[in-house]
Amino acid sequence: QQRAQFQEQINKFNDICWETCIDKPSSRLDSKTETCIVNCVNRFIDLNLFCAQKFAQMIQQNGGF
Amino acid sequence: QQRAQFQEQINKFNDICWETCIDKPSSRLDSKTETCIVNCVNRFIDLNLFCAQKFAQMIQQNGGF
Amino acid sequence: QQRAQFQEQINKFNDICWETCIDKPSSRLDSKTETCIVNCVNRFIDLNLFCAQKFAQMIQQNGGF
Amino acid sequence: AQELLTKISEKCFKKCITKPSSSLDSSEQKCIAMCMDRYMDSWNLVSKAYSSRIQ
Amino acid sequence: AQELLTKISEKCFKKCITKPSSSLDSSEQKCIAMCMDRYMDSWNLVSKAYSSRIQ
Amino acid sequence: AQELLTKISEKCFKKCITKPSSSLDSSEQKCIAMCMDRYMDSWNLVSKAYSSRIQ
Repeated sequence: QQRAQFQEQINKFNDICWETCIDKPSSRLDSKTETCIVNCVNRFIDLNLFCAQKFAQMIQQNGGF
Repeated sequence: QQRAQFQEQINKFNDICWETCIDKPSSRLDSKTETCIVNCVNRFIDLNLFCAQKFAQMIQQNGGF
Repeated sequence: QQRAQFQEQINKFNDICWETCIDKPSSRLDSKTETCIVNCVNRFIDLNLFCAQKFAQMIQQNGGF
Repeated sequence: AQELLTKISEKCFKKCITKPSSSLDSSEQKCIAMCMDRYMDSWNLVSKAYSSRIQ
Repeated sequence: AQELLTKISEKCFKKCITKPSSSLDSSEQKCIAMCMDRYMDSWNLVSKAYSSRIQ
Repeated sequence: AQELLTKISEKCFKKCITKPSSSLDSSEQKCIAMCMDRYMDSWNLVSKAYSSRIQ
């Protein structure tokens, strides 16, 4: 069950990073594309944390949104 | 529960109107963008009503679709 | 229930083939667009079968993915 | 059928309303009506093609 | 609220991070903050417009 | 895994079949095979990056 949740998360991240980093599929992932994917995952996590924090502040300040 | 349904509806409308009206996020919503969003919500409701009516007619006329 | 599942499948296929074949809606579906839609359905089924087979092989060979 | 109607609304809004104004003008209404008819045509065609393929 | 936060993340990633690099640079952070504020502004505006319409 | 397979089909259809014809020609088949391999490569890379980040 936890495994299913993990896979769902990966599916979502891969969806976003595929769209961000892959233009046309080629015979292998070159290093530039690999770097893009790894950075994409990490920046997407950063952005999620950033937004979650800011969102919590907003709700506290406004007593809702 | 009704509140959750309302929020889901707003999420959907905001998704569509964000794509329709916002190109790049800026330091505030200018009046042109605000007008676009309000019109977008109202035209999307109009379109939903229009389609629902036409759809009901279709089903009646053809005994299905 | 089986009917609901069938309709869901058709909704999904129609979604994809509409995006693939229709640019601007016109007063009728011309024969070129009709051919595009029928080919789209059949090629999407071909692709699904192709991928499912290849995916099963992958899992067998690697004992997972 | 509800799901189909939802799809139609989203697809036809995208195709027909690029700049939402203070009302649906006649060309937008015409576009929406055509879009809906074509979406149903396409749905029926997909349904036929899929049925004949899986039999 | 969780769903809204998920939407914000996806929308603002698309708007602000076109080439993911080794960290969020300051212009990306600024873009994300603005994007989030505008998304909430838009959400509130949609909510108001929708409420007044369905009453 | 079913969901992953569904994603692959949709993504690779979009990348490889722009004009559906009367059969999958050899260049389309080659594109689909590559696309699927790259999607899995990407999936594994994402999985590794995500795992090492959340630990």
